[in-house]
Amino acid sequence: MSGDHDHHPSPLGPHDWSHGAPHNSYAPIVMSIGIGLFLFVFAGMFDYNLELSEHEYTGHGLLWLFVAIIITGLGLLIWWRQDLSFDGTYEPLATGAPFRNIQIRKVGMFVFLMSEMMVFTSLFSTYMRYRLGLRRCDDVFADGLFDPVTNPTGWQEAVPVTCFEPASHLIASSWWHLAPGAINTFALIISSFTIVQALRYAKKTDIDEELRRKRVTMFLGTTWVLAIIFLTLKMVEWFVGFYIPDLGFIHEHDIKSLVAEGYTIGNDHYQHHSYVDEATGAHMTANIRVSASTFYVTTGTHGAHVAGGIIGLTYMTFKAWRGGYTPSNAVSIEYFGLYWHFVDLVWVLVFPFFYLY
Amino acid sequence: MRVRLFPSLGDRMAGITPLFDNLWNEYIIWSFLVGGFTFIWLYHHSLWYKSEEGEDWDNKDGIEVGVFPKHYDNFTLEIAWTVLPFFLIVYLALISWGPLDAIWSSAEADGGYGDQCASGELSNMTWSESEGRYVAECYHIIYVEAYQWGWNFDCLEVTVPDLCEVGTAVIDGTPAASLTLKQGEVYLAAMGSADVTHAPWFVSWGVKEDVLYSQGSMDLNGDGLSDNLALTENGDYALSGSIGELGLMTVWLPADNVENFLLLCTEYCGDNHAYMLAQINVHA
Amino acid sequence: MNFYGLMLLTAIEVGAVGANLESTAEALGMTENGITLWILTIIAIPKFFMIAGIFMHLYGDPDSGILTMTALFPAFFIIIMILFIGLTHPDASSGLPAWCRPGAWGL
Amino acid sequence: MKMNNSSRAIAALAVMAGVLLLAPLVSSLPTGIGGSSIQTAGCNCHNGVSDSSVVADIQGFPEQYNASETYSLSVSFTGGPAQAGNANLGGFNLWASDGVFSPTDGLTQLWGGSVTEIAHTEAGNDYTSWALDWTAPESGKDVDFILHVNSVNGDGVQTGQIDQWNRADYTLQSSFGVIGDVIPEAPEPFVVLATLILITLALVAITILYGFYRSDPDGFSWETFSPWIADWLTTTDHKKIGTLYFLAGLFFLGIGGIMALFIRVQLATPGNDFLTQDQYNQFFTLHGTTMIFLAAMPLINGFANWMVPLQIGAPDLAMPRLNAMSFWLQPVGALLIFTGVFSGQGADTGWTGYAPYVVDMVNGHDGNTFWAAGQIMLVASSTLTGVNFLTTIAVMRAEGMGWMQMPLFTWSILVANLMLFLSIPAFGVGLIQVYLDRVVGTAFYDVGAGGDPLLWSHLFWYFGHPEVYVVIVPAFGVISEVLATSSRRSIFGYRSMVFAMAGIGVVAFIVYGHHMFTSGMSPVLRFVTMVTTMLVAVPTGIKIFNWLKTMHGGSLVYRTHTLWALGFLVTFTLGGISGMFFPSIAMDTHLHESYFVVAHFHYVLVGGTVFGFFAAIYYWYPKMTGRMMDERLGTLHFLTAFISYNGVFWPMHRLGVWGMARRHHTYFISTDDFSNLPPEAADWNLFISVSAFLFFLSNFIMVANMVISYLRGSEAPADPWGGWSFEWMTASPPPTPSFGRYEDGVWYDLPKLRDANEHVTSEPGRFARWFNRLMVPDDGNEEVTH
Repeated sequence: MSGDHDHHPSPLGPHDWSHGAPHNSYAPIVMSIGIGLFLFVFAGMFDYNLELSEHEYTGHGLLWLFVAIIITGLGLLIWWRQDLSFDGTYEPLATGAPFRNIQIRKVGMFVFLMSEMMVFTSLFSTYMRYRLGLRRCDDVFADGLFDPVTNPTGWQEAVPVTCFEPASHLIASSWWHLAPGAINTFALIISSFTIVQALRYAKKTDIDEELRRKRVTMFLGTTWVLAIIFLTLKMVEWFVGFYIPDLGFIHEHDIKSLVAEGYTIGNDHYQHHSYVDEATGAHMTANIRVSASTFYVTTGTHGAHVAGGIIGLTYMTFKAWRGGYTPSNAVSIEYFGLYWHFVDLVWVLVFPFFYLY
Repeated sequence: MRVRLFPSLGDRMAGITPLFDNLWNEYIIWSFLVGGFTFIWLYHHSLWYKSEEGEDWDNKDGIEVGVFPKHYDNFTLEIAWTVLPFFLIVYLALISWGPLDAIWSSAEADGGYGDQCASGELSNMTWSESEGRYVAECYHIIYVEAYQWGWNFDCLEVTVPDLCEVGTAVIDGTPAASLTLKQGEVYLAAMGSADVTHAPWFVSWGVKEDVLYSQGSMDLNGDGLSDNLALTENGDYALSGSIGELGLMTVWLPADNVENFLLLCTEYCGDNHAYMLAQINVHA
Repeated sequence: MNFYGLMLLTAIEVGAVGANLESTAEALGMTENGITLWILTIIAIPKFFMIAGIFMHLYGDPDSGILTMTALFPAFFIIIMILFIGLTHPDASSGLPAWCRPGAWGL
Repeated sequence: MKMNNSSRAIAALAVMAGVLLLAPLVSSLPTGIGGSSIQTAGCNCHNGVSDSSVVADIQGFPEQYNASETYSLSVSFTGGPAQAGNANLGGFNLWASDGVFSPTDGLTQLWGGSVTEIAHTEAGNDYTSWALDWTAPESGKDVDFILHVNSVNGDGVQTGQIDQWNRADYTLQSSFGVIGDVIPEAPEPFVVLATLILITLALVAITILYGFYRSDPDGFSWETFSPWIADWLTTTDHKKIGTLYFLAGLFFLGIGGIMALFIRVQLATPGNDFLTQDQYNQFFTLHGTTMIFLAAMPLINGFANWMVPLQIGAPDLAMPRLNAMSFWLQPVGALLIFTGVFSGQGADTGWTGYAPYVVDMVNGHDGNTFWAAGQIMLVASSTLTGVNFLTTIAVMRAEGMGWMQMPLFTWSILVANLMLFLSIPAFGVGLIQVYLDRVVGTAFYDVGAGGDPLLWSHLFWYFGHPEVYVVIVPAFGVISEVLATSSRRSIFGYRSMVFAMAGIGVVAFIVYGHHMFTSGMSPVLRFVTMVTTMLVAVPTGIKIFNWLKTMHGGSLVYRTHTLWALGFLVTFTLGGISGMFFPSIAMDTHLHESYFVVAHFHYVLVGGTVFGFFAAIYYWYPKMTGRMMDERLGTLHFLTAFISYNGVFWPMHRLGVWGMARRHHTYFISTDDFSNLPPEAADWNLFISVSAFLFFLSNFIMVANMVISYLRGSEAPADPWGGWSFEWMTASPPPTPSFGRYEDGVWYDLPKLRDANEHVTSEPGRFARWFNRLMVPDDGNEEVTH
């Protein structure tokens, strides 16, 4: 910006870190506008059909959605461009007790994680309330087929029951259904490991710069790839499904996605393959909209955190590739790592309670 | 006995049901005492210790920029105004706790109103001085359903028209439901909602309770009625299950005075919220 | 080391769900679902500590102590939320236990 | 280089203008945002495009309609594939902007749950003309009609000559004079509101321009203006962001006040129809949301941004760029919240947004979606603010300033942010659930699918109750500073003040259930929250008594901020006492959702928070601008505002006990047929409305005072009032950075706090030794290899 101020680098360009805290930046205002526009346009992309009581995707304003994403992305680019020149010069330490001598940004990251804990606690509370408050579909099915005399509380063909149907009933029903989730668990753990390795190499002072650059880039890149694998498998599990041909030692499997199995937020007559009365062949149908909503939104929020991590990793890999990480600013990787481990930690809870139990 | 501390105010405060009159009076007394104490102190100090800008003043606590001033405290005093209000709070909590049994008694647990009345039986509600509340031999169950934007009543098994009658009234130029009850009887209103959350406010009895839209309030079996109700053999309606099973909200209605008041909705429920009215009549 | 431990524990988790525990459950007088839940919960705890302690450096560094305290700070609020929101059953009108009825204390 | 600056500024303004332009765009649909699909896309079930061969017609319209008169209309069409012998012939949909349709036979039916939309029934499918009645509205507005007809081939599938549809629009004017009087066109409240907002914005813009002009009268040109405005848009300086927050907060305080005035005009007399119910519902919703989230919170953040770094002797906040981010999320979020209003489809749920009404797609307004979306952005903003302030206060205190030497305002901001930060995720998650329920159709609050409306109440109040303490606790901090400084003493019982504040902060999370005593919540929880709510009175009482004792033996100087602090003590004590009535469940069943509640929370939120911040404005204005405020105008402001304020809210207590319900479009005075409110209630309501106008106007004295003092106030010294904390050490206004110099990675000349107390050094106790071991030792700076 104006050259008459030494300490006044451009609000768009790289920062002059040797002069203390960040200076002006266009990133906040641009990103805010982008996010607001996104929420606005996204809400308009669905119509509520009064007759069917259903939400329909209309695609109105898809162009504007891209505009919103681009504006947000521009804001991020400005932010990154200002950060790219960060070489560890301005890394203040805390002064007061109890955090004395700890880097300020590290404390900030832990404080942020406190808020994240509350986010996931809220989601888990929602899940617990519904899971414990509604009857399990299993139990309803166990009541048996309705009969006005012998079994007046039973279920009836073609009358959907409102009950809680955990996704795990479908997912944990076979190894193949569970496979994407299980692989994802390993992918996340491995990625936690690789980010630790990236930090280790970035901190090493006894290796030459080129080697450090390569190693850090490699490990950050691996983490990025694993995160992408995570989201891809999630899409496969939710929407796509997969097919295993007959390989001799493995039999043919056509694994349908959750959506194809009917496990959707709009399904009020869901039918699990086991809900068939053996004697009469009658099917029990269930309204699983609440169950599916809790499942998709909780695991989806976790997925959104992974996606956020991918965005961060993209930039960090780029910075590492440019040789931006040195032992003096390797702590940046550590702070991102904290977030990334936290996402892993949440998965440690989400996986057993949403996928397995 | 309804004791009113401030008769001129009290007659207007018809809203507080007699069960809670004493509570209200007690709170008013303590409010005056605490408020008076605080305000006398406040006015005394703010006038007594007044000084003018520029006047000389005694820097008792060593106030100086960049220096944390001397502590000004007195442990005994601070403990005193922690503990004394605490005792007052404990006392107020205890007296507020008492009447809870009268609100929370449900049909399943005896709450001083006996059991459900047999057909035609009377409650014979009386004021119990020792318990500080109304007691009765039995109670009647009636059904209240809220919808956007109005009320439906049903007398259920209370078939004697003298005890409970449902009709219509014209309020402010618009027709609305009316419910006629008998003085000296206790009613348990089982309440459901047909759409969103509503809350009937029985102003003269000082009670309100949210009614939640629930599975039972829907018409899943397709008989044109909310599933809370079922048709009995003699053509009347009855609850299709126990109140607890149906997840209905309940509220006690001790009809103590002959009066005629409006039933308002007090949980915001949409466009016509303010005009969601019904009329409650209590006859002798 | 930590890493291999985590992999192993996850493998056990997946195995526990797939395995047929009907007979074990019967022997212990529990349902199969219940026993699975117990196994999953018990395994989740060491996994949690391994990630938080070792990957997130909440164990062994000079700043580990105070940062662990920071991370544990919301514990109270989490417990409140789980108790008040997650575990209160919505059906309400008749669920008051005897001990908090004034009548139980002569009031 | 200069050209660059201006182009950037233009680009930034253009983007903002673009976003602003989007808002009216959505209102061009007849039913507002989204609308029903038939209104926007025509009969989408039949064909994508309309066809001119179908001609729609309505017979029976008068030249001009008479108010409340019923007209028989006949809708018909000609052309298209409809011809005798088809199984079906066609259908229609008629929408009117006002009035009431009623079907006359089995061939037509009301449509979409609305009396302003009518369509054919299944039986009506076999006709090409239909008869129906339309009753004109009472007002004199023009009524728009939109008619869609379709002509079908009757085979149910699109073979042969495909189904066709068309649309016709009509506008019907009202006739005046027929019913006796000439009724002028009723003022459209939204237009009035929009006008007022635009005028306010214009005034703000003029003030900004004038401020810029005053800063350098000679250099007034675009070349100097564009970097100046760009600097404000991109700043990360805590003082500038504080000023931005502050201006935004005052702006929305005014907007919220205007909406309150609309409400009061409506309630001035019983049975008033100044606002329709629909408008009334939107106004009280927006009033609550605006005041809490867009006025109180930014004002708090404004002072926190300004004062916290100054008070703890830090050069800036810990993360300045995040700080800018949390500011800019707010105006954009505000824009989203207000988006619905001008299309007539603003949020209408109350600020609590109770489920399941908030996800009601039929009766609830489309604006509810944007209300949730805007709030999500505010949640994000608050989270970032929380991270920033908690970190800053924990790690950047000046040397010598332990936790127990922090100024009380900083303590209050710490406690408030901690509460906000830990509770707002629950609200955020609830809002995301509502947003998704409304947009993509998840079923969190769909009772039909097993959703639980109480879940929202829980998530909302888990946040909502700490939130109301969040807005009051900073006012506690301000009053502590102001009273101590004005009495020229240190605050009485500093330590118990801190513990009381922290106690309030922790208990806030347990008491939230008292908002749901009558909501069918678990009785155990009701009992627990009843007892804990009563306990809140203890720490609050400690604070009040400590403030009173602070004056003891001091030499109290009456300045404007002292007056406001004393006024705060009066109103807050009254509000606190009336608050004691609610935890008593037996009384709460009557008082809940009545005007007694309205009176109570306005006593604590206006009499507490707003008065506290008025005190703060008079107290810190000299520090922020370098100019003294006018004391005479200040005293006048206090007297007028304090009296009219009590005139507004004191009578509401009694109205509530009488039985006047909150959030009601009107109220009912007893008649011979029924009893409700006594006749005096109408007089009191009129009195309240008049007082409300006086209260609103009296605050302009302060605005005028601020502007006048900024222009011609006398120069302020560094420490005009005689306070002790660090903010009085720097110049007025403070330089940038506020303290110290940064050179080669090190800060120099940061302030150090001395302590007038003699500290008795004693062996640390067991707990202190344990805690000290947790901390990083001074020589442990070297990172251990991992």
